Amino acid sequence: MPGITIDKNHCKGCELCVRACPQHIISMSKEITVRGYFYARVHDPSRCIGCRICALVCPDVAIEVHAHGLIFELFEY
Amino acid sequence: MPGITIDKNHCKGCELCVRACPQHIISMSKEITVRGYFYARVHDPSRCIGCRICALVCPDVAIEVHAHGLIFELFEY
Amino acid sequence: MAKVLMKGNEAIAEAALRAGAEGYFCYPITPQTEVAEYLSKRMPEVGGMFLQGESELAVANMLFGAASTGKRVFTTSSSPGISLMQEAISYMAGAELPVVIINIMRGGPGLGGILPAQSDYFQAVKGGGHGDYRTLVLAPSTVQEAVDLTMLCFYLAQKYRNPVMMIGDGMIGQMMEAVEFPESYEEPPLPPPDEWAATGAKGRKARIIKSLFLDPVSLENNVLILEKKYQQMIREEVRCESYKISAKNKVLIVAYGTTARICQTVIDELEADGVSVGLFRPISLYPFPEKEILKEATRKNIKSVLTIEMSMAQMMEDVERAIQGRRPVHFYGRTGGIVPTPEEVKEQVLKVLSVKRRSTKKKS
Amino acid sequence: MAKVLMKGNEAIAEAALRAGAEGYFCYPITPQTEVAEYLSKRMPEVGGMFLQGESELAVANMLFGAASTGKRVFTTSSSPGISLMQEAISYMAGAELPVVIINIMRGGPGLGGILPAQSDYFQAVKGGGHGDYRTLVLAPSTVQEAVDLTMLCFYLAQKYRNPVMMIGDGMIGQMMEAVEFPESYEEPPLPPPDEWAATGAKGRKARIIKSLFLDPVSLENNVLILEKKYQQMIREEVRCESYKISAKNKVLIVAYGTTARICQTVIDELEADGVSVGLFRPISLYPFPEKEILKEATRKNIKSVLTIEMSMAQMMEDVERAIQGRRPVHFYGRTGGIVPTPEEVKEQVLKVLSVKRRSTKKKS
Amino acid sequence: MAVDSKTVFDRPVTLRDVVTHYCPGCTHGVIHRLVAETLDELGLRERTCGVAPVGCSVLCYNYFDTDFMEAPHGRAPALATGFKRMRPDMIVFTYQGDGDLASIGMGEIVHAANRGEKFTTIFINNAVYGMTGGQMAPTTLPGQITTTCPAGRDVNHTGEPIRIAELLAALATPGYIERVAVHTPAHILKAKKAIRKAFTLQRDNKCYTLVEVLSTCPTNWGNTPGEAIEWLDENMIKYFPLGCYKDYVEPEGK
Amino acid sequence: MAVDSKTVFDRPVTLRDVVTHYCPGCTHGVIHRLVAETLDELGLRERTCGVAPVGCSVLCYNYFDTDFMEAPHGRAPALATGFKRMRPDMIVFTYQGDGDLASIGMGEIVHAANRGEKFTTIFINNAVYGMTGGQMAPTTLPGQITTTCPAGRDVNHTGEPIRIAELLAALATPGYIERVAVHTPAHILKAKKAIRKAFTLQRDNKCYTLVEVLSTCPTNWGNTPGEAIEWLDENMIKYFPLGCYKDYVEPEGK
Amino acid sequence: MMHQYEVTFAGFGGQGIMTAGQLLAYAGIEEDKQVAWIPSYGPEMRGGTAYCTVVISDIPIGSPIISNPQCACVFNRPSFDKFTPLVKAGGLAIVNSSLIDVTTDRTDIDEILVPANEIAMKAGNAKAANVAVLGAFIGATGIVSFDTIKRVIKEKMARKKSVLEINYHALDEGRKLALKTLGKKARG
Amino acid sequence: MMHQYEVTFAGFGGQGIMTAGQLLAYAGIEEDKQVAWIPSYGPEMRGGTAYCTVVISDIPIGSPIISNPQCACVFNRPSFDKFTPLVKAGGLAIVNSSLIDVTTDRTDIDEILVPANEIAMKAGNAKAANVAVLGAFIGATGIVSFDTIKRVIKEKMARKKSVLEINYHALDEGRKLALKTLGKKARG
Ligand SMILES: Cc1ncc(C[n+]2csc(CCOP(=O)(O)OP(=O)(O)O)c2C)c(N)n1
Ligand SMILES: Cc1ncc(C[n+]2csc(CCOP(=O)(O)OP(=O)(O)O)c2C)c(N)n1
Ligand code: SF4
Ligand code: SF4
Ligand code: SF4
Ligand code: SF4
Ligand code: SF4
Ligand code: SF4
Ligand SMILES: [Mg+2]
Ligand SMILES: [Mg+2]
Repeated sequence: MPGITIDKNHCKGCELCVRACPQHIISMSKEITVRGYFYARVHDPSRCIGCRICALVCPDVAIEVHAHGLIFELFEY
Repeated sequence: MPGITIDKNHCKGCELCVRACPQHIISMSKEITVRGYFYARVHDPSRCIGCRICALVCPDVAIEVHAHGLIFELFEY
Repeated sequence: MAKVLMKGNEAIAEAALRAGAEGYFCYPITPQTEVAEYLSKRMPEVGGMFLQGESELAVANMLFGAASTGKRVFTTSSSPGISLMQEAISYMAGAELPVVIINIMRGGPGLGGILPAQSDYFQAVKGGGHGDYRTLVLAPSTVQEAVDLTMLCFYLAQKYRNPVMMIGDGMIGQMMEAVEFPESYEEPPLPPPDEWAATGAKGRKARIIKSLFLDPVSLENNVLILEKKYQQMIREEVRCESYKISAKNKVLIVAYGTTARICQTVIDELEADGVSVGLFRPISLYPFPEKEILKEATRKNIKSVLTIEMSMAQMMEDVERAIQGRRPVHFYGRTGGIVPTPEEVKEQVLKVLSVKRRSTKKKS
Repeated sequence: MAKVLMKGNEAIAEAALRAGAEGYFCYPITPQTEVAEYLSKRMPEVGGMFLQGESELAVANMLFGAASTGKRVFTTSSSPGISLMQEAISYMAGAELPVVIINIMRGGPGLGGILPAQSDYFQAVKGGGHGDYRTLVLAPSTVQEAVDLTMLCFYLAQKYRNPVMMIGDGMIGQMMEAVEFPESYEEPPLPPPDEWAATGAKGRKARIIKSLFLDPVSLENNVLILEKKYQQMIREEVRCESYKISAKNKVLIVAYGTTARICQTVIDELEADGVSVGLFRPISLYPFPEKEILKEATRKNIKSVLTIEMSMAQMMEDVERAIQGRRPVHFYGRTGGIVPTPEEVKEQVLKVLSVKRRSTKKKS
Repeated sequence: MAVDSKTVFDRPVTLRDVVTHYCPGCTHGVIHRLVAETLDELGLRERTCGVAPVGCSVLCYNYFDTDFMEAPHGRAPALATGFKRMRPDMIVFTYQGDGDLASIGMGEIVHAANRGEKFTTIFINNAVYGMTGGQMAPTTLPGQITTTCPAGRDVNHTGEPIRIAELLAALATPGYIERVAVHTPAHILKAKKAIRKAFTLQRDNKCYTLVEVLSTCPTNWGNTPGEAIEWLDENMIKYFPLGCYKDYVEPEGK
Repeated sequence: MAVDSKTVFDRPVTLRDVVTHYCPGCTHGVIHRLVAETLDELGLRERTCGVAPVGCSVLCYNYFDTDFMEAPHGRAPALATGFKRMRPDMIVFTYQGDGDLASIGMGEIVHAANRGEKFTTIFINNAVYGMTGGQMAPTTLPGQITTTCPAGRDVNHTGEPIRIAELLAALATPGYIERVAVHTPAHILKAKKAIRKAFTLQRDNKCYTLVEVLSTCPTNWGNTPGEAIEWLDENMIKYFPLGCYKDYVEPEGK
Repeated sequence: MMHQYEVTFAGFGGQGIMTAGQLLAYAGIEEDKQVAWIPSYGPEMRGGTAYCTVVISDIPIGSPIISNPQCACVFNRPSFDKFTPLVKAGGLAIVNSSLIDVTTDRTDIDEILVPANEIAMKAGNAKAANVAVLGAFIGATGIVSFDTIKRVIKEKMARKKSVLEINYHALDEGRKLALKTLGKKARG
Repeated sequence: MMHQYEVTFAGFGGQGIMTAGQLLAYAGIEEDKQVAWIPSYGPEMRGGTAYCTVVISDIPIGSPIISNPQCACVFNRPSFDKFTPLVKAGGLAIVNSSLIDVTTDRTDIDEILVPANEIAMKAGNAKAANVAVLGAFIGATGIVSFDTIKRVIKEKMARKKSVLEINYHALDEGRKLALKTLGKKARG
């Protein structure tokens, strides 16, 4: 099962991943980071397809994507 | 009858007028100017057609062209 | 006019307009970009020309062209940008053009930082460009003075037909103080620009605005013409101010710009502690108030002179030269964007006082 | 090696190669273009890089990049071209890069002329760029010395990791004299460049070559690191020479470069006339031989110091500072491409001798 | 055997694990990652030297784990030239903003490109001077408001925006020049390809290479990161069409 | 009545009656005359200010009977910009060589052209640095020998010659840009037309105008004036095709 | 006899820090005092701390470098950490307790806790938090009069009636809180 | 006892002025003297006058500025007008009489008329005019030996035998003329 990890420390709350996720499973937390940002988190991890789109658009490289076994090769990267 | 005057004082002896005159009536004198150049002069003034080509190519604006009455409008200038 | 609260940069911009500036050419750089931003709105309102150039190099040369029309024009920049203007400044001095260049200095060398510094003293005062020329250099220490000197710059530029620089540190540009603009702006009479500017060869001989003199006799002659103006500046344009200078002073502080204000605070505090210290503040850095400093420094009770700068002993050299070995000259400076606090300056004064006699060279 | 007759410019070019220069970046300008022309042939022969850049501004920045590799690189130019390099020089000083910059000075300001001058003294010695930095400055007075100092420049640049300038006037560049190149070139050991250069982050941490320090404490710290080097230069790199300095001297002449040679002739002639005059010739202009001048100038019999320049009293300021008011300091200079003749200098010496005591400021 | 968990997207080695100073949503960060990934993939990190500009990316030397030089404003191409000429075996890239490259550094970029210097330029076009607080850039769009054109850029006063890819493509010296964007995943993928191609051509010592990247500046455009992406898509691409403007062609007989 | 003798070709009033310092056969002189004639014909002399470059034509202020400024090397377009912005009612032209304009002054010319500054540039392309004694220029032809490329220009080392007309024509701002030559009478006539068109457009406040003129440098090319003309014809025109690269188009609704 | 008063306003960018200082400076001018407003323009990371210092004085202002102000108005935690320790002994800290959940352990200064964000929200606009703190500051120190600051707010900031009301309200809440904390009686 | 000798060569560009001076300077070095060759690189109009000065000395050379040389070798009329008056009293002028149809009216210097162009033509190459004058100069002054100058000509200028012969010939003609004019006996 694919999944992502968002590094709260790097996240600046730009919401670009939220906009981009085709599964609409990322949203912003109500909490603030030490740097004063609301950070992104996955509210429905089970629906993640591991497409890596969120990671691609994240300007702060805050997102890591994992896959188990065969991964969905949406694009060559 | 058309004709030209070459100002010996301006002439630097580049021979561009000599090369350009369609009537081949300009040549270089054997004398040297105060600036140390052999200067151009017309050796057969009677054949001048007043075409102004010599004056056009002279980089030192040493040539004046005169015409009498109707002049031969080789080109609009 | 009533007092208004203004940022130094904006006050300078407004003062230039009041002094009749009709053209402003600029390139953004911290900490002076507010001048450009302010004038991008205001210049068109007064029918003047605002143009952001492609670089400071281009801007300085645009000034060259613009000043050749006889109109009042200026630019503002900060340290690295001013370095890029050196060739053009040398040219404009050689061609005797009246331009005003304002440097809101930041820490260097290189890209350095953006905080206040005074480390472009040498560049401004000795001339960073090539050849024998000088720029008249003024240094304000308050926003109000920045206004007054900006206006004066435009007058002096015309009077001497020479580039005039004002150097303020980032603090002057960024802080807000109350300023008052004169109701109306008046100047002593000046030769009308159409006596020398390029205005078209109509009914007169064509004019050439240039610094090229291939014949060395002519070139030397041009330099001597400039030199004559510089000698006149030395006679007529020395400006300085003193603070609590008295017969009781044991130490004379020399400082300009923001540093001088800090020293005032120090002097007040020391006075309260019973230590008498005077401040000599050069306002014109070129011409440098040599005689005036010498006079104040050689008062009977003065033991030492202490130069305070936000740079590494640059003005210090001129102070030493002025003092001619007649008093020990000490130096204390911070640099790279650090503004010295009154506390540390005070400490230096006390240190200088506790030391009997030091070499004039040693940096305290 | 046998003596060869060489033009100063070509001798400088050859000397640079002998000192291990592997990269030369240039832009043509009279009176130094022969360096470029010579190296356009010779550099490829020795496997080095010759590149004509698009401008002096670009060239100075190419040097910046080239020096960052740790290799020995240099440029040559003349006055206006050097003005265009000021920003980059400030950056390279800030980033501690070893580069050699040679200025074959011509008359200024502006486009000026192309004949010999020394009017870029201030620019070279005080620093024409922004911020607190210095360049080490050497000034040869013969073609042979131009060779020797060029080679020294490369060593000093590496030793201090700082821009080093050599300033010669057009005369040095254009005249031919006999020169001898050392059979083999040796230098004291230096830290290997791969300890600091950008050579790729293989097996070590990545290196950053920069002058930006946004935090003012770091920036001040960088300036203090530089200052430490400059203090070391002051201790170790003062170079000067004297000619016929003796207890009998009534006047001490201070002059450098071509001017110093002229003064030698004057001194010889005056000696023949029974007038004893000594010459002090600074070879390093920064660090300036302050102590040395003071010592020579305060010999008992010396009445006056006379500074001779091909510029308007620029070095004069450093001489005055060095002398600390202990002798009157006179000045005589020609400028704009005029090289003073021995006759006129002689006249000045006699004039100075006939005047009892003059203000230190008056230009004679 | 259990199915292993595999990381399929991670921070490239060449990109240091530090928080950048860029504003939230600024796509400078995306471009950094693409460059770093490329250096990883091509194995070039250890022999690369970057050249930082003056602009918001002035501190990029803190983010890339390669040697770096910090250039005077606009002069990165000259530094890169000097460096690469002395060390042709190394990989050199400049990372420059539009103020840096297209305004003050115009002379240097045109000449470096024209000499065919064998380094790579990553050119970040965000239509504004980011670092100094949003002044007009040569690439500012007609009508776009900035702090030095408060009434919007008037092309009668300051001319049309400069299209760098098109301009440099007009030079005869061989080179590779492409314009890309990084505002959507699909564009990011294309941008990555272009950047990889540029570095590959450099590695193979072929030609000068430049990738112009349309990038956002939410802070100075005065919008949110999401709005900035839309603004770029709707306005910038129209004026700065994406695509390859000059492709490297192997000389005949080589 | 006798037939009157009439002078049909004479020195233009705007060209002072002095002997120039140019070498014999150098076509700088021809170009001077064309500019002077144009100013005469359009009646602009009294409200013109020229900008002299650094180059062989540095002294051109001695030849034109108009006001003049002498610019730092390469910066004439910046001076012209400053001047014209303050005095839009005057006519301003820069006269620049290829070293001046295409090398050191690249940034200034691109930006002046791109801002649409309403002055005229007469750009003299003679494929060499004339004044300093024949060094390589950005326009030096491949294989051409100069004192700084003694083995001939190697395009692998210094790139292809820069074609200024083509390069500037790639800018979007309206302008008029034409390349002409002055080595034959016919070319001279065309050159005159282009120069006249440029000044006319300026007079009518239309756009930036530049005429690139291919010119000879017998001294540094190392040939006679006649040979120089042939060399230009055979070599330069091939590389620098003549013609109009950008024509001014009246904006619609104007 | 008061000669000179220095106060630093500090917080995140966007919290109206600079404006608060400027309003105070304007008020100083209105009352014919010498003023200086000194911003931080240093290398802030975006989202970092911004601050400004206002000096109000009866005599010309010397050093614009204020190492130890008499008062610090801190709007967020980093500012609290940085500036509260710098306050002169006998001085004052005004703390935005909406975002700062600690209090100073200094015993040599006064501390006023102002839930500025809440006050602003209640007044009708989150942006008025800075004015709430300003109200507390003026209430506590009386450096300028409330009449003056109200006039300045009207002239420089809030020409719209509704906005003005909100700000006046926030100002007053701040003032009251300060007086209560310090046990003073409300003036004007 | 000769310490230092200065000679100026002057003429149109293209007359081999600079080369003549350089050959002499090389010869000086060969004979272990101190030499300096100082060109004019001033703002010449093309076709104007070019000149160089050579200083040959037993001791290190001071000023490279020679206002009054001991000898002027002038190749054209403008040079004659400019330099003959500058020659030191007791000095020498060598005048290319092929192009200069006047003679000096100074009585305090010697004058040698050398029809250099004709000599060169006769020797076989118009370009050798400079060497003819050089020959006259060395013949008249003996500053360097003919052996040396011949070796230098061979090394630096004329590797081809035929060219060498022409130059040697011109050199010798110049020398003879000088000796004849000054009434000296031919050496080496
Ligand atoms: C010589 C010089 N001029 C000006 C500056 C100020 N400056 C710093 S960054 C910058 C503009 C940067 O804009 P851009 O290149 O577009 O980069 P961005 O910040 O948009 O990424 C300027 C003008 C400087 N540091 N040096
Ligand atoms: C800053 C600066 N760099 C270099 C020079 C020297 N310089 C004078 S003219 C010239 C080249 C001129 O060539 P070009 O522009 O092609 O004109 P041309 O002489 O061929 O007509 C150069 C490099 C200078 N005067 N100033
Ligand atoms: S990997 Fe794809 S599906 Fe999963 S969170 Fe990211 S964008 Fe959404
Ligand atoms: S894109 Fe990255 S920085 Fe932006 S909200 Fe998502 S995780 Fe955070
Ligand atoms: S006018 Fe024509 S025909 Fe007459 S001389 Fe000139 S070129 Fe020859
Ligand atoms: S073209 Fe002019 S300068 Fe040349 S030879 Fe003829 S008249 Fe003389
Ligand atoms: S100012 Fe603009 S370009 Fe700079 S970091 Fe912020 S968003 Fe990015
Ligand atoms: S050097 Fe060339 S360009 Fe210059 S005047 Fe002579 S021929 Fe003309
Ligand atoms: Mg940008
Ligand atoms: Mg040219």
